[in-house]
Amino acid sequence: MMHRLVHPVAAPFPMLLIGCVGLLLGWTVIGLAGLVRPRSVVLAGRLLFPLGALLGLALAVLAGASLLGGGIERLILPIGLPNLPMHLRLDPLSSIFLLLLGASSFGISLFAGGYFRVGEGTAPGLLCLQYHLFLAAMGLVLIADDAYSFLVAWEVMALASYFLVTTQHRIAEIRRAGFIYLLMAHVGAICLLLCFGVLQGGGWHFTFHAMRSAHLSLGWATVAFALALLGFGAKAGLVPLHVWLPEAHPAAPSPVSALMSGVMLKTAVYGMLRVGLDLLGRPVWWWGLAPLILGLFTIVYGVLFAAVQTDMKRLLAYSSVENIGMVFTGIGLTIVFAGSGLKVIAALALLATLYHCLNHAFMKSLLFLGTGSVLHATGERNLGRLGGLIHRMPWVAWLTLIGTLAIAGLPPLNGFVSEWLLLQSFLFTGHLPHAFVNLLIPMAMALVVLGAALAGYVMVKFYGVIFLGQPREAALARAHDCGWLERIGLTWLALGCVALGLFPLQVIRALGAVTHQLVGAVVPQSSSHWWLLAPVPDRSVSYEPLVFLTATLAVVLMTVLAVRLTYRQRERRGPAWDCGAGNLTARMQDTAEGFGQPIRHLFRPFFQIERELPEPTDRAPRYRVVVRERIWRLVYEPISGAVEGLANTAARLQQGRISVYLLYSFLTLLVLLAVALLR
Amino acid sequence: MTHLPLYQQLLDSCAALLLLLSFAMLSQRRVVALVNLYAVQGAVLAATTLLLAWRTGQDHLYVSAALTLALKVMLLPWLLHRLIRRLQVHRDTEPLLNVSGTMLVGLVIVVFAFSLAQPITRLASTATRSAIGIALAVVLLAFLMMITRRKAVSQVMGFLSMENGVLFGAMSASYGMPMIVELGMALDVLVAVLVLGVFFFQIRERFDSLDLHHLESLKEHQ
Amino acid sequence: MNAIDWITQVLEVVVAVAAAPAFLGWLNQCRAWLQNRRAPSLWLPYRNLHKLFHKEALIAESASPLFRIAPYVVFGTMVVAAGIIPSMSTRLPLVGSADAIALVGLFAAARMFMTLAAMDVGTAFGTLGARREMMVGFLAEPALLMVIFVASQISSSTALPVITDHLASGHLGLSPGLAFSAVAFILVLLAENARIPVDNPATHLELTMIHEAMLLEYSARHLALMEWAAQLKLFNYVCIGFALFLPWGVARAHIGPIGLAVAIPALAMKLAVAGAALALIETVSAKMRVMRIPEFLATAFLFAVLGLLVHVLLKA
Amino acid sequence: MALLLLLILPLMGAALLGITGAHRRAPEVNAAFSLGTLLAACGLAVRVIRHGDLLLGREQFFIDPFNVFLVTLTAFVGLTTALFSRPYMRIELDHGRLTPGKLRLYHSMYQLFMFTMLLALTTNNMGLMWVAMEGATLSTVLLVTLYRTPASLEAGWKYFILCGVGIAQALFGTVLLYVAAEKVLGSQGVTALLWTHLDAVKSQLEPTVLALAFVFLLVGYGTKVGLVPLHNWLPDAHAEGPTPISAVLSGLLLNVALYTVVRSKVLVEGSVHSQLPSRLLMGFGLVSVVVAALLLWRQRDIKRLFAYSSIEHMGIATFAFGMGGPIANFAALLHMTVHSLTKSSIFFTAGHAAQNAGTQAMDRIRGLITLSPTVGWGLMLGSLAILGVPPFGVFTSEFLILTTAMRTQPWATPILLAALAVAFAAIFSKVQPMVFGETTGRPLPHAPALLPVFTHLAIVLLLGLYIPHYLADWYRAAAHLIGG
Repeated sequence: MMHRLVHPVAAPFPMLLIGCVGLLLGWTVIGLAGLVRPRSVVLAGRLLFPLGALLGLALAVLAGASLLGGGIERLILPIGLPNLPMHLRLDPLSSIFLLLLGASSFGISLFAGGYFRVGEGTAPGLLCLQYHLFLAAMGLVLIADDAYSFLVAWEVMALASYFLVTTQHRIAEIRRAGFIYLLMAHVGAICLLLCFGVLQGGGWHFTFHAMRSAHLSLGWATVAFALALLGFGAKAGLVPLHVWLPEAHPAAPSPVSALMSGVMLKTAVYGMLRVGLDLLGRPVWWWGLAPLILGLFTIVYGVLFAAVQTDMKRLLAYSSVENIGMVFTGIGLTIVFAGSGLKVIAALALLATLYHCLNHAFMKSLLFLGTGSVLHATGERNLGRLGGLIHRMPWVAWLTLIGTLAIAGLPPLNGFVSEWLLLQSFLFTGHLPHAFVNLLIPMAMALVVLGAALAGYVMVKFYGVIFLGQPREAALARAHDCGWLERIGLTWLALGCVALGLFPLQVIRALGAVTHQLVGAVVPQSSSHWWLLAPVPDRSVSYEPLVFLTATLAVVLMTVLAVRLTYRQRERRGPAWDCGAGNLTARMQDTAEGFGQPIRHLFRPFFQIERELPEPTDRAPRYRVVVRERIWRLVYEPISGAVEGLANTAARLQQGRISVYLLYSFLTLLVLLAVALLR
Repeated sequence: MTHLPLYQQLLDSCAALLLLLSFAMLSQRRVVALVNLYAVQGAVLAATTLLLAWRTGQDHLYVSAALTLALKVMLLPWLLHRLIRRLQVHRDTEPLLNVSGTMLVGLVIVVFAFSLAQPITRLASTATRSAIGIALAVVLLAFLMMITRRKAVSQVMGFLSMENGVLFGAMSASYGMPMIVELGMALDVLVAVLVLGVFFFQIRERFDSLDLHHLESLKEHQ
Repeated sequence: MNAIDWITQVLEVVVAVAAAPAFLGWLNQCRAWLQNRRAPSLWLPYRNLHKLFHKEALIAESASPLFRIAPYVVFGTMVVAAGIIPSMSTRLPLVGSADAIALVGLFAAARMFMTLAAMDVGTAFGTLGARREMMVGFLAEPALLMVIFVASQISSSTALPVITDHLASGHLGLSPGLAFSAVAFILVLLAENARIPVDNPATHLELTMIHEAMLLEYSARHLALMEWAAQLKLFNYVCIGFALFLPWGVARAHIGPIGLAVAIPALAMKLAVAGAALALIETVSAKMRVMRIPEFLATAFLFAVLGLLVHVLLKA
Repeated sequence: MALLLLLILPLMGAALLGITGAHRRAPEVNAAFSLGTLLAACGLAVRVIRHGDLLLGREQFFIDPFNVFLVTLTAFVGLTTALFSRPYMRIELDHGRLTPGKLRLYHSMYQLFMFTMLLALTTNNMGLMWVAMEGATLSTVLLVTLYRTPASLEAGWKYFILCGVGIAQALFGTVLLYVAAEKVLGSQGVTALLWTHLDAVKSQLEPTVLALAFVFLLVGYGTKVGLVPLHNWLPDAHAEGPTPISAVLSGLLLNVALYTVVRSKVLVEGSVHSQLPSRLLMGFGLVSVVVAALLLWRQRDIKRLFAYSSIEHMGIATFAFGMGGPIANFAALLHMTVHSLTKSSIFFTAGHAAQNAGTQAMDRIRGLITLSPTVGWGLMLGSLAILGVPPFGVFTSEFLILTTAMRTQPWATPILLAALAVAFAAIFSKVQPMVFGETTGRPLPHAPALLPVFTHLAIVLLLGLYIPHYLADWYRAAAHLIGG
């Protein structure tokens, strides 16, 4: 079958792009409409959010059309700087991320329509504005084609999400989270500003088009790449720049956490791809080592911290860190391959990266929304006070299970596909002409699989402690399932996970345009079997989730039938076995801390652990363990200490005595006069 | 030096006198004496202006001289004396740097000012151009005085003396400034002194003294 | 794909499902002999299963549907896994749908369902077992993958039949990389199948058990399915070992009755030897403390990584 | 005519309010005069845009795009501040911090201050400019001490002495300029201080003298701009005076002072033919940005905090003027505009916030957004805007400045950016708890006039997204005048 690739030729009329801009404007208008009656839940929740969701769907459709068309559309709007009007561009890379934004925001917005209610800090109407501005800004980031528009959109995105994070600003912890978040976002944006400044390469044009054609020396190009890695890494949550992430995600309302984790982090990935593979032209292979190594470290770091968390949203946040690690590992591999001239394999690695982005958008949004429903139903984020919710909230529980299995990387769901692709691209590194990398790769691969396996551990902990077992608190008996809008949203995302898992081939075909754009190659497809996913033709490797699932389902059904038909036995309900000890209580179940224990034990150097152990004679023994990140002490505290020290030094300048101030003026005058005289 | 015409010698000696007065103000600790020295400085300035007016025949210099005389020799000293009497400040406390030290620094400053004035002197076409260095020195010495004083009143004297220096500079380098500017300057100085008067009373009312160490609470260094 | 391939496929699955209990029986027999005990019958596992299927099922009040689905899913995945592993032939229609990575994923899925089911009832033992099982899993799975990767690097494919084909083609001695990974594989096999020294299948002592703790709430047909699935898993692992390290005898390119005629006895032979070897290992080693298990598995993992490194080094 | 109105109106206002300033309706009169001034300024701006530069009043007044834009800005902020001060000063009166007599002084001096600023901007005579600048100090110094608290007296004293000394240096610089100019323009000294004439002959002026003159002018006017290390009066005066005065000091006086520095620079640069003026400006700018950013870290008083932020932003603008070139000058002008608008609106909200809490100590101002959402949002958005977060216009100018710096002064860019990051952390960590959280304050007796705040912020927002053509042309023309 021919893959439908059109070579990048500017379309005469940017119809799809105008459509996208219109939809982004539509989001803005919807947001502003929320201000008409800011306190009305009905207006925001029942009308505006679902409307926004529909726009999201429309955006996904447009983006999908653009992706299949494979063309490039450009548009210049007469706003922005006087010398630099707003350049917009819709190409396959933008399209795939717009698709991601539109499709996942459809589910999230629907959910949000049912989620937000009065009395939770910010008024619904204002939330509606912030939320839709956030969406529109993310969209604009993806289609911006000059540095100024990009940065404006980038920071509006940060700002809107900051306000969303601090919805419940009365809680000091949340304020702190918001502050760290915005600070990191700003520092990241500063890096990006520098990066674009380097990228323009002296031509002094800040359109991306000019940057593509700028000729940078290797040194400057490397600087630009490093700055991009810093700037986008800070947004994506690459260790050690991830510190805002586990603070901000739990602080935000769940639909916002879902958007931030599922979509916003991907805009950083988009930026990294845009700069690393598009604006910088053909990358140098050893650039890839930085994202590769950082990504690997991030995987392990994120998943380990996820494993020891006791707050369900923090756990998911660290899991996002891990997944971002996966994505950056993929980016690193792509660059290593592309820089070494191995285009097809680079395309494979890029495919894995993009696929993982798509997957993560769906599954992490699903999980965050699931925790949102749990939070609403129980008011509890602490894993130690949850449990047994599968009985009370079957919709949430079963839909979340899909997300859990998907993110644990189990076939036939979507998480597995991208991990599979990533591992496949690792296995190709034998081709690389660099001995050092060839040695690095086995270790890298080991870390990736270790991370993937640990993710399974984390997810069992997450799901098991929240939904399974017996409720750990009496109050959980009053928990209720989520409303219909929320159900639709969750179902949409779960369906996305399943579809991405079952039809990888179709997705990969659609992604062909992107890989062609970025690395100049597409992963060839088997032409005989539409259901066969074979990444490279000269290797007989394949994966067919549909067949695979069918086989498994068939076997399971046959087993069920066989058992039912052959052994028609009664069954009885009874209390769980108590080992004869009597009075088992729900609190005797293993806890989240317990689940963290082996990890804490095994990977002690990663953690900074504070433990409070009970004495043997305690009447009310209490066990408490707090796990902190060493990163704070190793990186951030020295920085803030240094600034503090400098500030104190600067403060010595100002002692309050006017004589001293006059002396400053005097000396300044004398020194400058001398300078002027001697010049 | 001996070939110089009389008026030139007179001007030079006026300039020297000004410098001397500056040093005197720098070392003087009694506030009343400071005001008197200031008045003398004004008088010398007025004399110089008059001399220049007579020599160059520029009418506006007569006006300027009259203005200086009225303002700096009569009005301001009178106002200041009144203030000092009402506020009962007579002596400054020990300056921050002792007198000999201050003088030494002043000497260095004079040398610096003279070397600085070289290019200006070369440029100026006036008869008094050699005095520019002195004007600069007067300004800088007044600056030094402000730095080393602890009483609000003496600081103000430094400020006024500095203004004199600038005016002398203008005289010696270019026979004064355009009239409109000079009028504006005079108005400003007058208003400044009035405002300062208000200030002194406010400060005294609040702190019972005009010592500047009361005014050191707004600062960054704790 | 012709009919014979399909027949082989079905045959392989059926043989695996049928022979798995027997293999466990054989292993237990060997162990008993080595320990100077009277050996139980080879068919004891079958009788056990039969007995369990006929009992009345007792389900905890706090159990959710997940608890009841899990045994079927676990059993089903193990059966599918048996269909993927080329134990008799390398020309299986189903193997195209899943390679070795998917196989590991399949095992992971089974483990996930098992642990979730164990947590479902909400007793201390269930969750304890689940946690320990996952602890084993997160180290064993990567180790297994790394083992597979060594082989797949040699044969440039992650599809098991291709690997087996390549390794069995004979122009290759046992490479050093493969030797390392063989050691790793045996360690993983012991851990994954709850054998001594990692777990003791014969005891229900709470403090040390892993696998049994998870099954504590199961009874009757559900327990039977779980047990059977465990036996299948052991069988599958052994077969993976054959595919990677002892590929000889598997019916390859010239599939037909002759190939199969060789392959089936060869498999039986290999199984007999493997059972005896496992029994020997279990007899000579002692059960280790739970917290030592990660070290044990980390060793396995490191061996596997070393194997890969050695392979890359020697190749380069 | 428009010019006459522009200058006469505030002067008349000062006189009238000097008599009736304590009247109940005095705030409205104040605003009305400001409105008149603004209209006159607009008229002037329209004329300049249509017909080009104007020389008026025997060449004593010169209007070109550079200063007419500042004139308009000054008149505009003058009006909005007058509007703001209407309820603000009433509340102060209610709280007993002011007496009617002081209010009279305030209103009268406010108009006088506007007059001096407009005079400094429109005059063609460097000497007159100096007079006006000194007048600006004199007219505000008593306003800084309006509350007569010890701290305000101290602040006023420092303001007076430091700026007075500074301005004396500027006078010496002006004298030197005159000396040099007289040589070229002839001894009929009437024209020798006129900027237009100086500009015409600047390349013939003696370089060394001009360099010395520039040093004096820079130190002199730079003191008023608040360049480190000459800045020490600034935080004190901003923090201790009444808020409307802080707003106009920060939003207007600093601009005008910078304007005078830039005018001087244009002359000197034309003569010196060296990098000296540029380097000095850049050096001062950079030092100001860095030191101010660091000192922001230690602030406890809300108005003091934003005073340091003003130093920082003046540093940025100075740095940009130092770099020169069409883009940097354009950006610097834009920066002056947006800083002026944003900072005054921040002071408006900060003033009300302090009234809400009854103190200027930041750790006692909490939960503004709950108590008075408009004040809270105004402060939050204003702070974000001043911190250079898009889509506000401050980002636009900073973007242009930083990108230019990357090209011409790559060494300075990391320093600037680091300082901006530090400033961000410092200001935002202090603003956020004030805006968010549980409230401790009490509501205000008079509804705050927040129209000025949001008008300013809306303009700043607009400038961040879209700079209208005529405005851009205007800036370009001004930038060209400065030497683009």
